[in-house]
Parts: sequence; C-alpha cells; structure tokens
Amino acid sequence: MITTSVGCQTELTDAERLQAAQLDRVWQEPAGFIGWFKAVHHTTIGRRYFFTALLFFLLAGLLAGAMRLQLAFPEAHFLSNDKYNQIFTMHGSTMMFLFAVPMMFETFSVYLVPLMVGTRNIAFPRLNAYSYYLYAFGGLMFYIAFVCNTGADRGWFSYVPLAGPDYGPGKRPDFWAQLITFTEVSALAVAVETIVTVFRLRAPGMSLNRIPIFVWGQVVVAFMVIFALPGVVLSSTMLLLDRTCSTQFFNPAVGGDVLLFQHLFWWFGHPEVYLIFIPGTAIVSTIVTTFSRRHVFGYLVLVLAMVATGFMAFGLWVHHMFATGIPQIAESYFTAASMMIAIPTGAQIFCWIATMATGKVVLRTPLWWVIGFFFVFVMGGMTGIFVASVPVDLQVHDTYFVVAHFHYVLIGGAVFPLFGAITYWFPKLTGRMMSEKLGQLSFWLFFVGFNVTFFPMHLVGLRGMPRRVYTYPPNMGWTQLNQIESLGYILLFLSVCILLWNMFKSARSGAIAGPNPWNAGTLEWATTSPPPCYNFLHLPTVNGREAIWDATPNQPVVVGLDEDARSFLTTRTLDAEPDGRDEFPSPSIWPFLAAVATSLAFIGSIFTPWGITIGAIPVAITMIAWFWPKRQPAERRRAREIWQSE
Amino acid sequence: MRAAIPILVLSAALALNGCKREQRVFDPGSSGSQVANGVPLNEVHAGGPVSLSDASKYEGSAYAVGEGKRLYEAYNCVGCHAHGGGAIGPALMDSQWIYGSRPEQIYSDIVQGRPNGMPSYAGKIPDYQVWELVAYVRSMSGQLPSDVAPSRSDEMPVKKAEQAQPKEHPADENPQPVQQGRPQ
Amino acid sequence: MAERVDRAVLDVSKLPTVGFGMHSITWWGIMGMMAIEGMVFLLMIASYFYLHSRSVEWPPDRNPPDLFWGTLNLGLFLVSIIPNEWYRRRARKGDLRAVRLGLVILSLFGIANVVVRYFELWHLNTDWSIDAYGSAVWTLMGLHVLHLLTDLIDTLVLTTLFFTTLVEGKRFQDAEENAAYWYFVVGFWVPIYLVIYWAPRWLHA
Amino acid sequence: MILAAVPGFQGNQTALNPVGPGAAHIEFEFSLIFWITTAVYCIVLLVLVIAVARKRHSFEAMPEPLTTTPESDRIAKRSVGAAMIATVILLFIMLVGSFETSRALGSMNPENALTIDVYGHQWWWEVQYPNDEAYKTVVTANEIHLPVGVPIRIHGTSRDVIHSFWAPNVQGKRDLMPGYETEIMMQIDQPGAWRGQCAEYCGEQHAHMSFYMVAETKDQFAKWLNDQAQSSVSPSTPETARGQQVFLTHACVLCHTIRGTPAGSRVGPDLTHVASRTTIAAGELPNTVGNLGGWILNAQGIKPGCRMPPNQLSGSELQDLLAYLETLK
Repeated sequence: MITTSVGCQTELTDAERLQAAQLDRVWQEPAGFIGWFKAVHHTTIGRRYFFTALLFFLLAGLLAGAMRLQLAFPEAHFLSNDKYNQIFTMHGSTMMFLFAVPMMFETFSVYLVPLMVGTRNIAFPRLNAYSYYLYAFGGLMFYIAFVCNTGADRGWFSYVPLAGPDYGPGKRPDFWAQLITFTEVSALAVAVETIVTVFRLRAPGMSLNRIPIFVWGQVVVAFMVIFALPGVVLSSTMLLLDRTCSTQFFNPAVGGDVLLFQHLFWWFGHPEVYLIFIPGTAIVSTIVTTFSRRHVFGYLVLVLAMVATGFMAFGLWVHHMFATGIPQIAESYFTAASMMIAIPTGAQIFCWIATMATGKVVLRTPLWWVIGFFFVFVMGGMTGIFVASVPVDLQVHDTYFVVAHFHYVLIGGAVFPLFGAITYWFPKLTGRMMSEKLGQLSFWLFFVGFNVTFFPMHLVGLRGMPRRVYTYPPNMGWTQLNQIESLGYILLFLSVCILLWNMFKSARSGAIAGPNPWNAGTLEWATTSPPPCYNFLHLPTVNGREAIWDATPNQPVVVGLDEDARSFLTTRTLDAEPDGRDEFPSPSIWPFLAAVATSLAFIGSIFTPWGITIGAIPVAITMIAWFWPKRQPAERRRAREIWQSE
Repeated sequence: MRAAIPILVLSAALALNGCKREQRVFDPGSSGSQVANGVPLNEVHAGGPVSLSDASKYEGSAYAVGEGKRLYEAYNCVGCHAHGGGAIGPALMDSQWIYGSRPEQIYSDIVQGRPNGMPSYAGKIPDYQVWELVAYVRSMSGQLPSDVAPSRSDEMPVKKAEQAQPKEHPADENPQPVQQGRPQ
Repeated sequence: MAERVDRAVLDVSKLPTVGFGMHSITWWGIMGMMAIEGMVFLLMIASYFYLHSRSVEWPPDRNPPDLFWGTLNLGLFLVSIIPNEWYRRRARKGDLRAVRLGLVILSLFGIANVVVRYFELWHLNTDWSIDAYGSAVWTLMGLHVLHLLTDLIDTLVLTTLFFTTLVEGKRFQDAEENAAYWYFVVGFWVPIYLVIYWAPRWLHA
Repeated sequence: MILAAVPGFQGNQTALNPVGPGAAHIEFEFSLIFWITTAVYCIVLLVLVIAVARKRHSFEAMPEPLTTTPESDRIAKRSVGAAMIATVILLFIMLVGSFETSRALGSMNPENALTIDVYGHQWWWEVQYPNDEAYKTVVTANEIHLPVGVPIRIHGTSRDVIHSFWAPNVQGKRDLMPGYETEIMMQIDQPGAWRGQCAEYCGEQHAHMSFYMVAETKDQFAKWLNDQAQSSVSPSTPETARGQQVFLTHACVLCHTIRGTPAGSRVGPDLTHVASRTTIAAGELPNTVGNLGGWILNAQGIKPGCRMPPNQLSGSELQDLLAYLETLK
C-alpha cells in the first residue's frame, strides 16, 4: 500500500494515540458562540470562504435570471431600466469581486495550499481570519445597499464620468467603490499568506521543482494579485475622492482625464481575468493527473506557461480600450501581445491532452467537468483571438459577442473546473463521496444549458446587439435568439440545484471516503478526511512531484517540534531543507473586532470624508490589542529559545 | 452569518434614508406633470395646494436634486444667479432670502416670478421640475443633508460642492422635516 | 518522544527558533506589504505624470511648491537612517539596551517628521479641489503621511513593549523588521519628494 | 463571408453585411480568423475525444499510477512540439492579417473628405455639418445624411458622459469622450438607411440611443443639405400660427431651437426641420403625428429617465402644436 509511509496510519500505536490527543488539545479551535469568531485554523476559514463565495455565486446567478427574463421579450417592462442597470452591475461586480476571486483564489489557497505543502496552518492565521471577515462584511454591505435601492448601477467597471460626481447622484457608486476596497484588502492579505506559506512552510524535500502544479498556480495568482490590485485600489479611491472630497482627477475641465480611470482599472481588470482562470487551469492539471493515473506530462511547461501568462497579463490591459482610439504603434503592440497570450494557454491544453492520451483515463465526474472545460474554454480562447485583433474588436467590442466570449472564458475557465474541484475535494472536506449519478446529471445539464444560453450570444452580438441594454426594439432580429438564451438559463438553474442537492445529500449519507479515495498523489490525501485540526499527525517529507506516489517505502517523517504549542517547521525557499522552528499565534477575537472597526471606517467614508480619519482610531486600537504579546507563552518560548547563528 | 450583526445594525440605519435618497421617479404621472400654476403661496396660507411633504419628497432624493442641478443650467437660472454667487439676480448660497427660504416660498418665487427681473415660469415648467429646482436651490446654501446634496460638477470649480456647503441660517429659519436624520 | 522504531525520522528539535531576515516569516510578510504599497506608490506617481502629459502647463498657472519644509523633512529622514541601521544590527545580536535606545531615538525622529510634515502640507502650492494637479499632489502626500503615521505608531507601541513587557526573541525580530519598514518609508519619500518638489520645476518650461 | 449568407446577417445593423470599405476590411479579417479558429477548434477537440475514448479505463477502481519515462513520452513530446509550432504559425498569419487591416483602415484618410461633427448627449446624437459661413451650418439630430461613395470624416466628442459611435455596416465603433476629439473615417457605397447605436453604457437610456446613417446620391444629398440650411418656414395658417405660439409659451422653448423664431436653446435637439426626419426619440419611434403627440405629452412613459419632461397641453393646443411641427419640413 503506497500511502503507508506518508499517508495516514490506519492503525495507530499507543504512543501515536497519546501524541494525537496532545496535538488535539493544542490545536483545537475554541468552542462556543464567541469561539466561532476566534477561529484561526485555515480549514475553518477556508470552509467559510467557500460557503460565502458559493452563496454570492447563487445570488448573482439569480440576478442573471432576472436579466434573462427581462431580455426574453423586446421592450419588456418586467424590470424598470433603473432596476435593470442595478441588477446587471450587481451581477458583474458580485461574480468578479465576491465570487470568482474569493472562490478560485482565496478559498482554494486558504483551504488546500497548507495541506498540499504539508504544514499545520497557513502563515499569519489571524490575518487570514481578518481577511475573511472583511470580505464577508463587504459583500453584506453591498447587498444590503442593493436591497435599499442603493445597488451600484454604473457597470462592474463604473467608468467615469458616468459614475463620477456629476452623473452618478446618490451613493450608489460609492458603495461600489467601497466594495472594491473590502474585497481587495482581503485578497491582498491572502496573497501574502499564500506566498509565505509556499515559500517558507513546505514539507522538507518539496523543492521548487516538486511543488504540486496546483500550488504553483496559486503562487502565480498571489503575485498577480499583489501587482494588479493596487491599480483598482487607486482608481476606486480616486473615484471616491472625486465624489466625496471634490478632488478633480476625472474632471476634463481642470486637467482631469476620463481615460486615467480606465487605464488604472484595466491595469487590474485584465490580470483579474487571468487570476480567475489560472486557478482553474491548476485544478485541471490536478484532476487530469489523478484521473489519467500518471504524472502530468510537461510539468515544467505547465508551470512556465502559468508564470508566462502571469507576466503577459500585465502587458495587454489596453486591449479593453481599443475603441477609445489608441496610437497605431501601441495598437499593434497590444494586438500582438493579446494574441501571444494564446501560446502558453495552448501549451497547457496540449500537455493535458498528451497526459490523457498516454495515461489510463478514469471517467469519473471530476474528469467530466474537465472535459466540459476543454470544449467551453477552448471556444472562449478562439473568440478571444477575434477581440485581440483591433479591427475586429472595433466591431464586436461592447456587443453580446464579447458577453459570450468572456462567459465562455470565465465559466469555462473557472466554473467548470470549480465544479470539478468540488466533486474532487468534497471527500477531503466532508469525509464522504458525492453521488456519481447526480454528479454526471448536473454536468450534462450544465454543459448543454451553458451552450444553449451563451452560444447564441455570439450571433446576436454579430447582429449588432450592444451590451448593457435593458431592452431592445422588436424588429431587430434579436428576439428569438434572446428567447433561446433565456431557455438555456433554466437548464443551468436546474443543474446548479441538482449540484447543491448532491452536496447536501452526500454530506450526510454519501459513501465513506477514507483518506485517499481517488488514490491521488498530492499531500492533502496523506491525512484523514476531513483533516484533523493539526492537519498531519506526523509532518511528512517529500520525495517527488506526487508526494504519495513517489514516496520511498520508508519515507521519513518530521519529529522534534514542540507539541505543547502550535509550533511549525520553516524550510528554505529553493530546496525546502529544514531551516527553523516557529510558533503560530493562538486563536483570538481581535481579528474579528479589527475587521468590524475597519468595516465601520470604510462604510463611514462613503458618507463623510472624516469616516476614514476618525474610523482609523478604533482600527488602530483593535490592531494593537491583536499584536500585544501574552506573558505566559512568551516565557515558555524564551526558556527554549535557540538563536540563529549569524 | 451571525458575524454580520454590527454591520446589520449600521446598515439598518443607513437603509432608513437610503431607500428615500436613491428614489428615482422618472414618470412623475399626471399630478407631477401638472404645469405649475400661478396660485399664490404666502405666509397667510403657507403651502396652500402644495404641502411640505411634496417638498421633502424631492429634497430627500439625490436624483431629484441632481436633476434640479441640471435644470438650473438648462433653464439658464445660472444666467442671472450664476452658480449661487449671484450677479444680475440675488445670490442663492448665502443666508439672505428676500422672499423667504422655505421650499414653498421658493416654489412660488419660481412660479410667480418676482419684481425686478425674476420671470414667472408658470405654465412653462412642469410642477415636479419646479420642486427639483427648489430642492437644488436650497442645497446651494446647505439646507439639505450632505448625503443628498450634489457632489462637485465636471466644470471649472467656482464654488464648494453643494454637499460640502456649510449650512447657512436664514433669518426665517424654522425646522424642516428633511433636516432630521442627517448622517453626521 | 516515542517513535515507532521502524519509522525513519527527520529530527528538527535542534533548529533555531529565532531567526532574522529571510529566516523569519514575519519578515516575509513585511516584504509582501512593502511590495503592495510600493506598487500603489508607483501607480500613483505614474498617474501624476499621465495627468501631466494631458495638460498644457505644469503646474497649471501657479508656481512649484516652496522647497524649504519638504527638503527639511528629507534631511530628517536621511539622518534617521544612521540610528535606524545601528539598532537594526544590534537587534540581530539581541542587545536589549541598544534596541531600547534606538527605538526611543526613532520614535523622536518619527514625531519630528510628522511635525515637519504638518508645516509641509500648509506650505504646499495648491489645494486638492482646485485641479487634477492639486489632487495628484495631495494624494501622493496623503499616501506617504499614511505610511509615516503607521510606522510611527508601530515604533511607539514596540518601544512600550520593550520597556514594559518581558522581551523575548520575537520582540527583537519585530524591532529588526520595524527598522526595515522604516527604510521603506524613507526610501519612498525620496521619489515622492522629487515628484512633488522638483518635477514641477523641471517640467515647468 | 459565408456567415453573411446565414439568414439574419443581412440586417442593417450587422458587422457582417458591410456597405463600405471600412466594415468590408474588418469583415475580411473576421472571416480569416473565423475559418482558422474553427478548424483548430475542431481538430483539438477531436484529438481530445479520441484520446479519452482510446485510453478509457475501468470506472470503479482507481488503478495504481503508471511509471513514465522520457522514452514512453517521446511521441507525446514530439506531437506537442508540433502542435505548438502550428499554433505560432497560425497566430502569426492572423496577426499579419490584423496589421494589414489596421493599415487599410488607417489609410482611408483623403483630404477632400466631407466633415461631419457628431456630439453624443444623454441620450441622443447631435449632428452638425460645419460651413465656413456660420449661418449655413446645418444642425440636426439622430439622422446623418451623406452622399454615396464619398469619404466622410466624422469629428466626434461628448457633451456629457462617454458614448460610443457605432454603425456596424459602415465602420467599427469609436468612443466619444468628454475632453477628447475622436476622428472616424468612413464611406458608404450602398444607398440606404444604416442603423447605428450607442455602444458604451451611458446611463438610464443607453438602450434607446440609436441613429441612422442615410446614404443617398450626391444630388439628393446636396438638395437635403441646402434645405436643412434654410431657417424654418413661418406659419401660413391660423392653426399653425397658434401652434407656434404654443411652442413659444410652453416648456418647449426652454430647450429647443427653431431657427427663424425666438426659440434658441441648445439643450434638446434642433427642431428647425424636425418634420423632415424619419424618426424621433433617437431612432426609437417613426416620426408620425401620433408618435410625436404621445412623445410630447409623456416622453417619460416611452423613454423613462430621458430629458424630455411630460407636457400638459389641452387637446386643441396639442393639435395646433403638432400641425405647426408637421410644417417644419
């Protein structure tokens, strides 16, 4: 049995039982109602991220339903134009900021990365809790505002001057801008945690060239987040300042410039697309590997492809602005760059196909979702070449052709892999398998429904239907196509319901999974399902890219960490040789309180410029309390200190 | 999501004037589109056909005040009153009110016109637009909550944004319903 | 502790628990923060020059800001590097007295910087609501003030910790990293100083 | 090319039914990319399906992982390499095509082009035909008349928020932005009314902001331009005279211009020759007496949020006003 050496023991010795009990005492999450807010373990926070992001996905999906109903008939009056504008903005903003990034990046990084690199928690666990609460509060604020008829209504990009002080009355765009602030703070925090976890907390032996591709994907995304999000930090801040403090960034009358917003926004907005689907491709690599029963073909190519995509993503933000009129030379550069991005993506596709073609393919539900991903995502990539070519883009830009394109890319590149991932990691999360029958049913419904909904959008776009219109004249030849799309939505709706029902039912009565139901190779399968609060009884060591598959018959495990504290092992960045020991902070209520204080400051600043300045005081207080050291553990640590020899 | 309680509380407060502030009535219906008639309104029967609730409906809605701001340009009030500083006509952003600072008084100023230059707009501007103008004019001297009053405009900044305008205190000031529930 | 005899093990009990620089994970965290904030600074500076490229006169119909206070602050920042580097090195040695002294000195420097910054803001050549130039200048300033205050509070809190609570290895790590962060604050003042005070002079022609 | 044959692509607002060189160039590049990508898509997925079908394995058990060696992967390595080379070559072809198209579009910029100014408003299009003698300058709305086969230079900008000027049969779209002047070169070789629409989200009525590009023969155009340059006809019957008074004493006069009368406000469209246009409300309604009346009485019911207020007019007042407006040919 392969898993014996790194995998978790089925039979424990007495010594190990004692050890397990001890670890359990130390790592347990605090109990009770207050305890809920103190929790800091990455599996707990990761689960919360997952369910919150899923909730927002469903909300945005329902909003999409409202839009499809409105557009099913020309000149329909089911929604007023005011409501429709709010709804499509809420749909876009939710999907991008409250579902896609938190789900594909935060959730997967927080829950899986520490398990996959074989450590006991994510780096900076308290920051992790803080980031979750901020994200949750931000989303909550956004939707409460929506219920109060204050839903953002200027599009998920909120271009100025339309969203600016002169043309966006009320507080709607301000709530949008602050939503951005909330979500970007949480994404940035998780990015830092992920990078540090992967660079310093890997299991001994997991050198750079042995890091699972999935983890590589999350690292690339983390770096992209760090360099991309500041763009939207600035643009949304400028927007807020213009609206509340009368700054003049976007006022052409006094040297302001409306394109400045677009440049900053798309500096973030384009990498955004990639940081949504790179985790998707990372998931695909993982599932393809497991279900082709072989090491992935072209590990290096796949990793480099993701890195290259990450770099290139910053070189083509302007291709969202071709219609604003760009100098010929810049135009050529951005066209070339936009087309070249197809090379790394193509390389990945070919490698996956090669992996399957040379392996033993086991057609279980996760792989079905991946195959669906191929059909949909590749189509999205192809239409991407249309929009990359400036002249063609000038025709299809801001039409339903583009709507079709990015739904093929994002639903293909993120949601299909996501549903695959849910089926794949569900056993790890709950200890039970999902129903294969229901899983395949929901896949086929979703696959058909998706194409029925979004393929006609290409055609209706080429027939001249622009985006973001709340209705259209009857005589344009758009009606039937729109009605087909609306019918497709029903299939998608059913499929998601079935998926949810499947999760719900399987969590209770699914077949018991055991530690490694898929007989997979990465470390998260080397512990019980669900993992204990200390992740691994023995911290594992690694001997190959697929830690479990490549383990030697007697793979060593790590010993010598203090077991009366939440201590962990740090390893060197390149070769993952043991480097030092450190201690995670204990659970604490302060991150939660700090998040509350921060939220109050953010929301306050929507209504008065003083919001931030005054709001900063409670934030500072809670943060100081958060970092204030406790005496007793300090004494313990000091008694055992071993200093780094310079 | 128990974690949300504090936010819920806060946003409940926000909700109260939130919904009102974001009200956008596009089709005012027949009553609103009545052309403003010249019915005199004065101290004797303040309001008369128009009630204060009318005024507060517009002074509570950021959209209505924004429309008022646009109409102030479109109907060329700016031609005489400039951006509130006054020129040919009196200033509107100070505490001096020749004919009173209450909404219904300003309403009748616009509808009936006033000696020495202020023309009567009776029969020209629909009723609801007069009220939008009234709301905006009052925002110029900071009579409106700052979360309703307009932000800066995309023009040469010649004065503070209405939302940053300190509240002037006209001699005849008496509490207006809309002035309760200021956010700060 | 008891191990199964047949189980190969990797004993880490002798590894250090107090490391500095790349050996401390908080140091990596700080580096991450700096990367993010540095990116914000860079994009803001880029926006400043973008706005310049869109305007005829720079700064629009007014003179470049008065040099005195900004330059004074620059001087203070640069001088503060000396004690900063000194106590950073002592922190790595665990020299309690030196670090206490260093933190006090840096707190004083921080306070001085804030005071000078106050006068600096008063003597700027513009208001943020006049035009895009003013908005850009004030936003740049605001960003740096934010970091200055953050680090000042951080230093003050750390100083209190060093004088009141039991000082363990982690505190010395904090001290060392606080010094590193101060370098970031100083380091980004130099380009911002050049942009705010000298760019208008060079671009004025 | 073949797509144009598909029913529905013959419309007067589609990129695939070009009526001028601009759209034609683009449609060529479009078809090039279309055929290459379609072929690639089919091949890739065919290979995928075959691979999965051939290597299909037991459903229940998860067999032990295979051991792979560089040797066992050699074929795979070669085929992936070949595929990559093919990708690069095809991308290059499409890239060159794109550059060529851009160049072709950039080169249609002759000196003698007829210049038309277009201003985007929320939510309608102001159109001006500048003339050295200012009084001959033609101002109209939502309807751009132009001669067939003559190169046109559109100077565009926005009076408020960002709009995007887009008539797909004629030319690709360009944004009209406050603080920027946009130049669009175009030419129509086929007489007819080609529909265009705002393509950048611009607020409440973005959905109802269309216009028509009416291409006609040189003579027809010359005549039209000359007629438009005249100031409005003065009322000839008592009814129309009363109508003019209604116009001048009600809200209309506050926003609209009728050259030759005191009405001179530039907030709304110029109505000097309103009766000569085929549509009202930015291309939403055919310009009939009935529609015009409904629009005047309650535009908000038709285009909620638009700038035109509802008007309370007595039946006779409305009759006179309409009669007057109908004379403004």
